[in-house]
Amino acid sequence: MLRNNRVVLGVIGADVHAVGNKILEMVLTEAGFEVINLGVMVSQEEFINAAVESAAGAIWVSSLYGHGEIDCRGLREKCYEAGIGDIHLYVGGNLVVGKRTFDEVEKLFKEMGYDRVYPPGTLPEEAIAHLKEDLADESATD
Amino acid sequence: MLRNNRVVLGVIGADVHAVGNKILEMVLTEAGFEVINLGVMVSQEEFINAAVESAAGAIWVSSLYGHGEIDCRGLREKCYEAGIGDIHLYVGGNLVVGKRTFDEVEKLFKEMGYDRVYPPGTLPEEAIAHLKEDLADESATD
Amino acid sequence: MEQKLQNRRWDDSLFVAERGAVLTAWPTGVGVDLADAFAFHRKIPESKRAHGKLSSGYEQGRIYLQPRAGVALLSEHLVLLAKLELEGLADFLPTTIDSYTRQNRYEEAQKGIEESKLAGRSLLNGFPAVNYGVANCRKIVEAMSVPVQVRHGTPDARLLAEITLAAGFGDFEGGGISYNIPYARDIPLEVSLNHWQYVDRLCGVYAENEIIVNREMFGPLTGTLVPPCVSHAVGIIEALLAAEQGVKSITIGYWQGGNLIQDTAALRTLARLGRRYLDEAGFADVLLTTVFHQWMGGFPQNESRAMGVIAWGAASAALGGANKVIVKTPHEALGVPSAEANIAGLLCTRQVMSMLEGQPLPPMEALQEEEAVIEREVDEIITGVRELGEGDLARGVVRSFEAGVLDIPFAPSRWTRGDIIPVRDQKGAIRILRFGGLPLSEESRNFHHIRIKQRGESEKREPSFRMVIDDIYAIGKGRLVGKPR
Amino acid sequence: MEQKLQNRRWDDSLFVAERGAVLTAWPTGVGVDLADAFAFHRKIPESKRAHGKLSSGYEQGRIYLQPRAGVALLSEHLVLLAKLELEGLADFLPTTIDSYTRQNRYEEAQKGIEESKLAGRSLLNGFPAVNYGVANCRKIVEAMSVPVQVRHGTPDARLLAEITLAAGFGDFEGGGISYNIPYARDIPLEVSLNHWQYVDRLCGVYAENEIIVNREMFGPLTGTLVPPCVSHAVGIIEALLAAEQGVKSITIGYWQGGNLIQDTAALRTLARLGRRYLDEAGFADVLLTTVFHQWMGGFPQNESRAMGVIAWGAASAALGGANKVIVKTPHEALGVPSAEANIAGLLCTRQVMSMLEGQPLPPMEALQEEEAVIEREVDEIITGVRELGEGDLARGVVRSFEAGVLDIPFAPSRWTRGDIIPVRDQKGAIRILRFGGLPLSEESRNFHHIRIKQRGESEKREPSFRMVIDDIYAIGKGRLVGKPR
Ligand code: B12
Ligand code: B12
Repeated sequence: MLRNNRVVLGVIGADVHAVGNKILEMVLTEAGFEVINLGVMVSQEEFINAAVESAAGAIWVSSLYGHGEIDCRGLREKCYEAGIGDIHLYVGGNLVVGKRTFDEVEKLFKEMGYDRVYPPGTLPEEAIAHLKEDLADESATD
Repeated sequence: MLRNNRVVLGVIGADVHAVGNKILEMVLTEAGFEVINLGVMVSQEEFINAAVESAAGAIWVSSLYGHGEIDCRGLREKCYEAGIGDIHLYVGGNLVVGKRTFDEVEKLFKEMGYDRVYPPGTLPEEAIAHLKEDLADESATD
Repeated sequence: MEQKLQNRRWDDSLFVAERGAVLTAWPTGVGVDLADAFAFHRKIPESKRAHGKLSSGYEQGRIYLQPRAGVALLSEHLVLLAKLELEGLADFLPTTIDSYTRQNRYEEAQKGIEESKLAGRSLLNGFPAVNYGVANCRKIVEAMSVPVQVRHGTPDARLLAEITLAAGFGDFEGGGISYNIPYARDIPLEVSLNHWQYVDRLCGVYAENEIIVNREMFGPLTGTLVPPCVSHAVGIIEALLAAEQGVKSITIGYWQGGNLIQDTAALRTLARLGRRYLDEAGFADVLLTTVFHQWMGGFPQNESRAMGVIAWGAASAALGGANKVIVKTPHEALGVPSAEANIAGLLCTRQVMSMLEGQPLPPMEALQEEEAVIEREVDEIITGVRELGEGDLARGVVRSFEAGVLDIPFAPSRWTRGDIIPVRDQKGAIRILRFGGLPLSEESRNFHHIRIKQRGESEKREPSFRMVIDDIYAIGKGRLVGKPR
Repeated sequence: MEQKLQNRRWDDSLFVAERGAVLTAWPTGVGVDLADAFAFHRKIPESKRAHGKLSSGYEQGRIYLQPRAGVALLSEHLVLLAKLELEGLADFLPTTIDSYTRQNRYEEAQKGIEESKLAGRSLLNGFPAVNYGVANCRKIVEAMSVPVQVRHGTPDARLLAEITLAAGFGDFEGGGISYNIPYARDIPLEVSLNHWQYVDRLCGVYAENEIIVNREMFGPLTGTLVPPCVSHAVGIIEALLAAEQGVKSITIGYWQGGNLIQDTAALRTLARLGRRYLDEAGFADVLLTTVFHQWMGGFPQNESRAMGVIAWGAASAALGGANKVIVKTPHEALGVPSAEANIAGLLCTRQVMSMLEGQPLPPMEALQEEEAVIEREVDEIITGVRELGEGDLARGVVRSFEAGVLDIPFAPSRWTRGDIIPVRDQKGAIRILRFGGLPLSEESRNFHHIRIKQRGESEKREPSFRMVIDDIYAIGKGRLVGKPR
């Protein structure tokens, strides 16, 4: 059993890639999560507010259009400020501009405070398995 | 004016690639050379005999199929033995097995005693210009 | 505040009044001077003018190739475009604009420029033309020897158009529908249509000064299973709206769906229908050309597979016929392509296109049927829009999106209902499973129904949203039609 | 010495007598033991048997992919094939034999192995199977999980067949015409036909022991502007000769000419005609499949362009229909491909083929016409061969090549007249400019004449050998039809 099955979902920044977002919502819902889908062009503040309001267990940030490196910076800090510093932060999509090795990208986003970072074309199922683990772990240590 | 306009032409070894050979014969002939075309599957001995017999100014060796590195070795030595040590030896085609840098290949064949070495896809016109130069030089130093 | 939306050529007074606000939205706006712009354009040699090149290509039956490309720093952008021209043999060059500029977030774009300078690589996904201003942008036009087009995705592109046109660009992509619904979330159509009337009117002003700027509509929309009748209707409506404002050269587009017969039928009907609608509306003097986009959906990650998708797009364009092709790259699934990846896409496309020169798909029944279907559907949709507009096409568009008479699947915008559900049939043609409010006749609906049913039967499953998702993933997984898992 | 050539199944006594000499031509020959070979074959799982896989693919309408590959050293060959299977997803694997072995120069092949060991890279253009012998070759068959075929170009492949078949290979390429005329200079057809009767008889013996070895004919011949009627006639004749010796599974081939309609027509008529001729000759029990070779002529050097050629070959195969495709690589113009280049070709092909699954070219007039032309021509040629043979097909072949009734352009062999001159028409279809001794009717000739004339007029030049040379260079320069310089 999961302690918390609420996930805030959205595409950050000025990014309008909507297809993956719609699919993520569907697949997360099918997997038993309650999804608060903010859609596209979501600001960091909107993510934080939604997560606080819903007391969500995780935030799933998508960034497809390349500006992820700029848009995603500082979200973890904002989580701390809002008192949800330990929320699970996942990020995925085409996170940086151009083709770069994923190791490099993963390092960059982990340093920004994201717990899990996914390369382009990740199938949702993979991350959902991690989410179940992460949220289950939590209940175990409670 | 060229002192010698006779060229011995052939595809060396067990190589049967005939198309380029037919075209080279045609283009050399059109450019005013007398072509002794030995066709495909030509042995080193056949090249030497034809060159001696016709007192040719140059031998054009083709190798397309990859065994050039084995087949072409020793031809210059045989030229010396036959008393035509200073004949112009050109070689072209797909000279080695696989894709290797042309610099490497050129060095290899120059060391074998070939005066001019051509990469895959060389258009005949380019080598004909060199041949005219080489055979003209000769008359100048005569 | 906003002037009431109508499909009528803007009064000069209105245009001039609005211009003031547009040009002061960001400091570089003051660099725009129309008289100077016209003078600059007049000195541009014919070979670099989009309209002229399109029109001669149109007559000779040539198919031009164009990549997408743009980076944050001008110096790098110049190097990039020069490579695409010289090594990639591009016939038209792009200047793709970054996403902050597209949302008029010039401050963030500025930050992107600064950070890119520091990082030594582009942190923006395009070239922030507004921030660079007229003089800098002119360097692009001057440095290249083929026409350069502005490609973006900007609901409010008034300032971008002012600056780039003044900088000598002669080709500008976008439209009030196609650069809103797929590219924005909250912007009402009244607003974007109005802003694009401004852009079109600006081009009209250029045209009245003998400078013909080509306007290209963004055919692919969301790039995700959009049925041809929908994108055709949108493109044709945008063309009519642009012509009304005095635009004299228009390109409408379509993207590779993947089924050869449907794609060929779509390309041929797009040209034919577009011409017919323009002529009927009294715009026989407008040059209408078509552009074909290679596969716009999710690409396979593997570069060799991506090259296969690209080449099949090239073949479809050659067999179907178009005036220009927008070329993808083997990096598509991964990130903004390097120059090398872009060149790879261009040369692969070039090779296939020239091998297929003179080999248009010959007449056949299957093609005739598909063409007739698309033509009927487009007519039905545009009739529906006109009815709702009660005599005004622009108003019709707004009301149609409200009613679902126009509707674009998978869009981020809340101004489209998103009620249509498209899905592929067994041969991979894009059909419609749920019609939402689309005003299609019984006959038209039946056609889709039958085709989708065939697939359902052959896959032994009820056509559903699951099937649609399988189709969305399909090309990435190496197929056109999504397999049941 | 040579037994008088006749198209009649060999007597056992003759076969046994000749076998002795064959197996002692090189030391490894003694390793061949038929009883042991049959036992080994019987243990091979169904999924690794070429005949079984071809026949189930045939029924399901699948198109298989197969690369070419072979290197001098066994250990490297195993690694190479494993990569092509696992990363390239090849359905059939090859073992391409080196050129010394093809000319029975086993000593030179041995030297090649030694030098390759020293150099640490392959100095041979293929795998010298004879030198390795039965036990080593079995390692290849054992290590892979898909069928492995022997691909070569050997006029006298008797020992190669004995060794590789005994090693468990179940698929063997070649024929007395297609592995002589394009692959040798001096070997008379009587000799090569006789040697290939031996190979076919050997397969017959296997078949009589319930081991069905597939025999594939080499359709592309010289890979240079060969008109479909010529290669079809050759392939069908080779199939008939093989069936006579007891072969039960035959693949005949055709290579991409580049014009979609001609290629589709050629693929469809190849299957139809081949079946008809086999049935009429009483071989209804022989499985007949077709193989399509991607572009076999000179390739462009640029790898992205090469990928375009490859993808267009893939599309043509899918639109036309075939049972197997032989895949080229982006290294084609440069040298024997690396594993990576081969994988690139395979994945690109795979992507296009599966995108086009279920999209065969629909019926149309242009296709019907082209099919009718090819069918008539092939019938005319085979009738001519039969007439010259006075009741014996093998004899007919020999006399036909003497008379030019069969003739292959651009071949190295002096046993073909080389009087045919092929050239492309305006749409890129391969037509015949000079017919030499080809027994084509007035009607057939006229068709070629008209098509070539159209091209001459449009290019404003007399069709000539210059035009042919332009066509030979064309693909390398990025076109299908050679432009006047
Ligand atoms: C379709 C598409 C579009 C459509 C989008 C329509 C729409 N509104 O949705 C249009 C044409 C409008 C478009 C526009 C643009 N696009 Co775009 N687009 C694509 C494309 C081809 C497919 C995206 C898609 O729908 N894929 C299918 C879905 C199902 O997959 P997905 O989006 O990847 O999402 C899945 C996974 O990534 C994962 N996932 C995503 N987020 C997360 C988060 C978490 C936590 C997890 C676990 C998983 C996860 O799960 C999702 C579901 O399976 C991609 C390239 C590609 N992938 O092939 C480019 C691409 C994303 N676009 C790109 C760009 C740059 C743009 C533009 C800026 C234009 C330009 N310069 O070319 C604009 C951006 C506009 C804007 N402001 O955002 C770039 C981004 C480059 C980079 N990162 O370096 C890409 C990669 C193309 C490229 N190589 O240049 N685009
Ligand atoms: C057609 C072809 C065949 C046909 C040949 C028919 C025939 N009998 O002529 C067939 C199918 C029979 C064939 C067989 C084989 N081929 Co082959 N073939 C080709 C192909 C596709 C085109 C060759 C051609 O005709 N080109 C057109 C002519 C006009 O160009 P050209 O031959 O290059 O010649 C021009 C220039 O090179 C230059 N030139 C040539 N010689 C010289 C010499 C001088 C002095 C100068 C100045 C210029 C010059 O001028 C010529 C005229 O423009 C090439 C790959 C390619 N190029 O795309 C492979 C290729 C040559 N073949 C190759 C191989 C390996 C073989 C085989 C061993 C089979 C195999 N393992 O795949 C057999 C060899 C049989 C044998 N014993 O020789 C390899 C060679 C590999 C290497 N060097 O690393 C190649 C490169 C393909 C590859 N990448 O694997 N082949």
